[in-house]
Amino acid sequence: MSDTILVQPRAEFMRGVSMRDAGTLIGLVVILAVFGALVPGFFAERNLINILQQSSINACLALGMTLVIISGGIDLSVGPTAALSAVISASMMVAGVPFPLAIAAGFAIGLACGLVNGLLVAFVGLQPFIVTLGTLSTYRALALIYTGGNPVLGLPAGFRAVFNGSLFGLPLAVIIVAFVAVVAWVVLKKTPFGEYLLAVGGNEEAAYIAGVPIARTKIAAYMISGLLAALAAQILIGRLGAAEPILGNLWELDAIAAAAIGGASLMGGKGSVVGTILGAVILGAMRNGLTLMNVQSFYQLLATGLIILAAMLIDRVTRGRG
Amino acid sequence: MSDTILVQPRAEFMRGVSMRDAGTLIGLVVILAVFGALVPGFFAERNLINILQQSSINACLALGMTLVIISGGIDLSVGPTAALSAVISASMMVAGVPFPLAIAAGFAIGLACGLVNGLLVAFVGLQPFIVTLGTLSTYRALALIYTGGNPVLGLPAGFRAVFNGSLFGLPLAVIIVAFVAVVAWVVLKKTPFGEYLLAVGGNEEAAYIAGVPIARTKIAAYMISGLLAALAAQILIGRLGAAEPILGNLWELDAIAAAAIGGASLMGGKGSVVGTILGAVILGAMRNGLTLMNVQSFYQLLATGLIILAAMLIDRVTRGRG
Amino acid sequence: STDLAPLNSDTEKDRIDWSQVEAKFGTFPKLPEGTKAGAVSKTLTNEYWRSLGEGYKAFGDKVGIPVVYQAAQSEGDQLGQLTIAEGLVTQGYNVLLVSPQTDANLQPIMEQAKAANVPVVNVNDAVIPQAEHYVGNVQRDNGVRVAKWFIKNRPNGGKVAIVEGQAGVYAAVQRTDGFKSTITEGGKFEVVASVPGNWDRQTSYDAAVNILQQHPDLIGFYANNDGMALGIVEAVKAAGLQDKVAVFGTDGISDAYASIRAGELTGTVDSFPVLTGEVALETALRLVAGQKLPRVVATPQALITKDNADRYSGPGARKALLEDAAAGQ
Amino acid sequence: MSPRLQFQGISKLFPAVRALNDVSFSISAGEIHGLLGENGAGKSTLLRILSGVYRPTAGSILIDGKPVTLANPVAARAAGVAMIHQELQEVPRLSVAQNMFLGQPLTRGGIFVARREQERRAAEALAAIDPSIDPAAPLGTLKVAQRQIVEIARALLDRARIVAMDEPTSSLTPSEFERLAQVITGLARDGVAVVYVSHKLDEVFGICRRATIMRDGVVIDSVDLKGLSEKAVVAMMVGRELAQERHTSHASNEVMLSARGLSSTTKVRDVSFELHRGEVLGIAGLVGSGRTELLRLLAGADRATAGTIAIDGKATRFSSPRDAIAAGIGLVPEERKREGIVPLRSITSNMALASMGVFAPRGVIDHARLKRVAIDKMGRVNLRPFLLDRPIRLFSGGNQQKAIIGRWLAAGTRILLFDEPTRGIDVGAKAEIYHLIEELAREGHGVIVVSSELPEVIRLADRVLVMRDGSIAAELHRDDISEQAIAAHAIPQTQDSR
Ligand SMILES: Nc1ncnc2c1ncn2[C@@H]1O[C@H](COP(=O)(O)OP(=O)(O)OP(=O)(O)O)[C@@H](O)[C@H]1O
Ligand SMILES: Nc1ncnc2c1ncn2[C@@H]1O[C@H](COP(=O)(O)OP(=O)(O)OP(=O)(O)O)[C@@H](O)[C@H]1O
Ligand SMILES: [Mg+2]
Ligand SMILES: [Mg+2]
Repeated sequence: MSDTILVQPRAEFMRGVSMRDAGTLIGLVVILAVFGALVPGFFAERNLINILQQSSINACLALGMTLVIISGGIDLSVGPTAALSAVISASMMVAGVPFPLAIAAGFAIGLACGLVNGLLVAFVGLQPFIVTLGTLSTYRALALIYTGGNPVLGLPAGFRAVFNGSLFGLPLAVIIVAFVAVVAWVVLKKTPFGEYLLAVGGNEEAAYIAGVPIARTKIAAYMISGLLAALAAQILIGRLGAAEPILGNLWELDAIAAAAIGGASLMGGKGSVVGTILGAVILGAMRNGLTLMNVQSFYQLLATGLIILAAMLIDRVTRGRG
Repeated sequence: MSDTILVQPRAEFMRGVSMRDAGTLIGLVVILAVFGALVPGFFAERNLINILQQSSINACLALGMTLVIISGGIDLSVGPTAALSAVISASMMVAGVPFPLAIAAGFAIGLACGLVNGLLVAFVGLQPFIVTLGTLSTYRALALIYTGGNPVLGLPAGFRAVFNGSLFGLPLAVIIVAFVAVVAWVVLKKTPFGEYLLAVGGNEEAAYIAGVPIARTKIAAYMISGLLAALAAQILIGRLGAAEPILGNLWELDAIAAAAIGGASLMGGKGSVVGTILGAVILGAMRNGLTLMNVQSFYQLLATGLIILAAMLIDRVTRGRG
Repeated sequence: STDLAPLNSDTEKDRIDWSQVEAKFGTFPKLPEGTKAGAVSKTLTNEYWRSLGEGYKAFGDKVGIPVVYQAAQSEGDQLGQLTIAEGLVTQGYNVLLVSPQTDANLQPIMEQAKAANVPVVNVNDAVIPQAEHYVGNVQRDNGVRVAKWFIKNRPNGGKVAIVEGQAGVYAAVQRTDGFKSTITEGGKFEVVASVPGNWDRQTSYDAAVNILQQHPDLIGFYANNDGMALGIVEAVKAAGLQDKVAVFGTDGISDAYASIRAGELTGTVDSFPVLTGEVALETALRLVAGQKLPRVVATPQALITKDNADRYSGPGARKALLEDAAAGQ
Repeated sequence: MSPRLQFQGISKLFPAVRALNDVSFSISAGEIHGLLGENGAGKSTLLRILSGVYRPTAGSILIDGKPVTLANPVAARAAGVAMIHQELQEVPRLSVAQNMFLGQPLTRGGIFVARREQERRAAEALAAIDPSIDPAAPLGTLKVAQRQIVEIARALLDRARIVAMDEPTSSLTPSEFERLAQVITGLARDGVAVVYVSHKLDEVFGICRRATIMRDGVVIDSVDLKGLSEKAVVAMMVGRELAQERHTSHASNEVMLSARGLSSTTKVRDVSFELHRGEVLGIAGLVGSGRTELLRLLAGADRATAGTIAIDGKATRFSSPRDAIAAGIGLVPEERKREGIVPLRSITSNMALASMGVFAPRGVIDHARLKRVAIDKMGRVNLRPFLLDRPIRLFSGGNQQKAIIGRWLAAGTRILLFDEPTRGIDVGAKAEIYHLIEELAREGHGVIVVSSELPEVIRLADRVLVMRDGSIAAELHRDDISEQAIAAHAIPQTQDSR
């Protein structure tokens, strides 16, 4: 116990954050190697692109989740936020609003949902888990009421082309999310806001005395999470050609899993953009591999559970305390 | 900001824990008053008993959850733990094993599930959220695989009578859970283990230095949570007469909501048995009232979300920081 | 494809009853060597979907075609199901049978499959608007049949209640609407509650307890599936009202049959998943063989009560349904 | 007879630091043994090994001549070692008594915690130092000093053979130390071996006959203190002579900050004063007199219910520390761990936290510039070891404090508020901090220093405000400042100090 608590964290710091990411990378490599050995065609370029594409939505959400988690919070409402943003911008498009405008409106919805979460957490001082549990139901209900429970169909082809295209053989969705990841990395590593996030999550009171705008920092984190949920929604409805009020079911769990596998600590003050992306790809590769192996769904569920545990274990072994 | 964070906690200490419970009680009273005014017959004795009965399963889980949360952890796997325990003990009964033995086996499963969670958290040092997210899938998969996805039917009448009976006009399930609550209260307030829980969740390092058996305390908390999930499962299958492998879906969210409404802090070190029970009854009364008002499903979802938020707000106003 | 109107499987004109397929399109054709079929369904946690898979497999075995049957990890796992379907396309299956989680979540498959020249058959439940082929029953008709039972057997009318599936899910919406609009037509019945049961036994049980307490004179429940109906039955028994309150479910899972035979559940609308699976795979394979089938192949359903439960269970069911179909013509 | 406690060749390697290198010395029963050294010398590390929190990389510990394995705190306790940790080890929500008995509660029938009995025994143990502490009160409601007393009393419960005290008096007043000294000598009379770590040399000279002096993880010498001068000991600790400096005032007439009628819900009542450019203003008073609360008002951390603050003659309102920082005010807080540092972040990040705008003029942090400033400021405060990217939690308290001071230097703060600036800080660093404060004053900063160490106030301040019960009881000018004068004004008429 003693060494675990008191000594190992230091070891980890010494080696720096990138060691932590290396742990996650090892996890990914192991999983890829296992599937590569078991599944013929797993390493086909087409399949690798599939994995990236299938991971992109979760990665997008998980990036926002990572920032929120670093700030010491959590956002359970990402799925319903995405749904609300999706149905509203989709019905605008269907009603003839030019799609860039409709997309902007969708983003605004995402930001607004995040703002509400942020205000309740930062100004009212409620627990993030409960706030976003409450808004999880609330936003979902709003999406259902707005659409009467029906999907919004008939999205314009121009809009769909934006999110369905490819560039240099990579799906645009993947490129967009990669771009978002780079931005998130820069924000976290190179901007005052990134420092503020880490400080607020690491020691809120000290951050307060040092003049960090606590409330603004937290609110911004939730707003970014809402915005990225809205972006994920756009990517998804572009792919699906329809927006449903029940879209985004259980997204929060995958996003949290990706962030945590990637090294974010739910106690706040700690998390990595690179790690989160790797975490999302680990989950995506796993789903893809299990499907290609034609594993029955109960056993897929079993594998999902075990691989989350295994990823955390590998990670734990490669770098010290979780 | 400043007032919220830095001054109020002092005030709160001064006033002591019971003030916090009074806040929750006010929340409950408000909700009861609102429904009482809107729904004729809401205060009928029969309906009040219904509310208690319908809250009993969630209350049972939430008590275990409260102990885990106080220890600084979280248990997302309660639903699948309940399911696994239910299907195994149900199939033993159906196979002719005397039901007390089968119940004992169900409890053993619950304890075992909790043990696994506890070991991974306490000895391996993984994050509780992720551990139980992993076992959430794993235990569910085991329950599905064990039953092939089918419900187990034909539970013996003797067994069902145990959990369906009444005593002094109160359903036995309610009495059992009330008894569990009293035990939990005594454990938390009067025993060394209760102190250890508060210490481990409040300041793990200090607890370690003081010689508190950290690992054992955490493991015990998860095992109790598993045991109470198994008890909840028995109550439920007694009532329904069937054990389904998909039983307990999303139970964790209700249990966490009850504990949080009741004042448990997900940062650990804080929580109240009385508050949790009140929290569970708030949620139960709300569901009951909405059904009696025949609120359409979308609006029920909306009300659920808003009432969770409102309960936290009322509570926040009546006692300071959440 | 874009020139097709969005599908409404309940009203589509270009349809054929399953019993007519052989008559119209002849005996089962010969298939190219190495043909294999891939199927993805909602979840295996519900017997209905497992039975559907049995139907696929039974027909596949009969005609010597391998069938892969996969399902998402839970009901509502939309992206997981999409991942599975994409995997099947990549792996080169010759035909896909899909039972989507929602109306939209498998949409991308339609395009990918088209590009790969693989026919896709939408089997039951949620309806992909661009689906070129749909096999399944009329969801609305589920509720209509139960409503008709009430109108016939409870001529004095009374209070009834509905326990719905997951909010916003196609089958739940259609079934509920069919029941509600049919039963209220004559003005004798009143729907006093229509509340969510979320496909969940416990939730339905609690809802039923509350409804019975408020309306002790209730005469019947209609539930959107059998699991929920079986939960309601327990609530009715606990209230000691089993002689007064009729309870109906939907799907016809084996537990529902058992309960009906035991005199507890009043009835269920069986949509014969095994048979549906057989018909669906037959349809799919006929498409592979190049036949041009109508857009919708309707599969049968029947209201099962204690009186007719034996007729519709076991190997005799197919024959009984063919008789029904013939009688209906 | 073998000594009560023997360290033999103890070494401790942390990943980048050799904290202890071949440390050997021994202490006999009934001895009060001082352990001296600058911040980072390795004192706490050694005591943490003794109390089972760390395990040594090499070496062994003998108690009464028998080698012992102290694998964890429980084992150390069982072997008769009680420890007072430098960092308060407490669970704020549990009561004083529960904290004191944590890990080995008294029970009734082995099942229930015997609360009453615990509280009775806790009160007994507390009585020797501070009888006013209520054993049933939640620990979190107590002031730091009281919490430290609880920590001490807890160690006394164990009836241990060895009591290790790591800076037990860092937030205690001299009179509280007097009572503690009696307790410690009592322990020694009963044959307990006491290891006493403190940066307050007068305390060490007052109660210890022998002391071991450490520097950079090695033992310099174990010496008899009798006949040694403080100066000689300091020289051994720092490895060089410290020049004793005289105070020179740089105060001007220009008013930088003026407070009028400040009051708060937290304690402060109707406080008015002025701070001049280049002035060092001391604030003295008993624990609980409201000094910390006054500084928090000035720093914008709490809100005033009445009164005004004017900076350079302009009235301002602070709704958060951010406003105060913008007005040029920075607080070096009393509780470093809770209010000062962000433990997982590097020295550089911690330093830059208050002045991010300066380092990111175009939105993106200019890391090259940040690094230059960090090297400059951390050089100026003499951070050791000079590892700017290392998380701050791995540094000793003194170096953490230096980084916090560097934070305000980097932010260009004009008015610095120090709350107990040298609490838990060694003589070397203390001198450095004094020197820094004077230099800041000379450069035209305004400085306010709250301190419970009267010599410190006297050494530093141009003028002293004495607080009592939340308001200012007296203002003493340079020539009137003396321990007697301060004490006379600080003590309430009722003679009740708390
Ligand atoms: N867990 C650790 N990991 C890495 N380095 C450590 C650890 N603990 C202490 N150190 C380093 O070991 C050295 C000795 O630290 P220690 O805390 O023992 O000093 P100290 O003499 O008690 O100082 P102070 O007077 O400030 O309390 C310092 O350089 C410190 O940074
Ligand atoms: N957590 C708390 N809850 C309630 N009252 C508190 C709390 N902390 C401090 N107080 C009260 O506020 C008053 C002033 O304390 P303050 O911290 O200002 O003293 P101080 O003069 O700064 O002493 P110190 O020498 O410890 O810095 C005290 O009477 C104390 O009891
Ligand atoms: Mg030290
Ligand atoms: Mg103070």
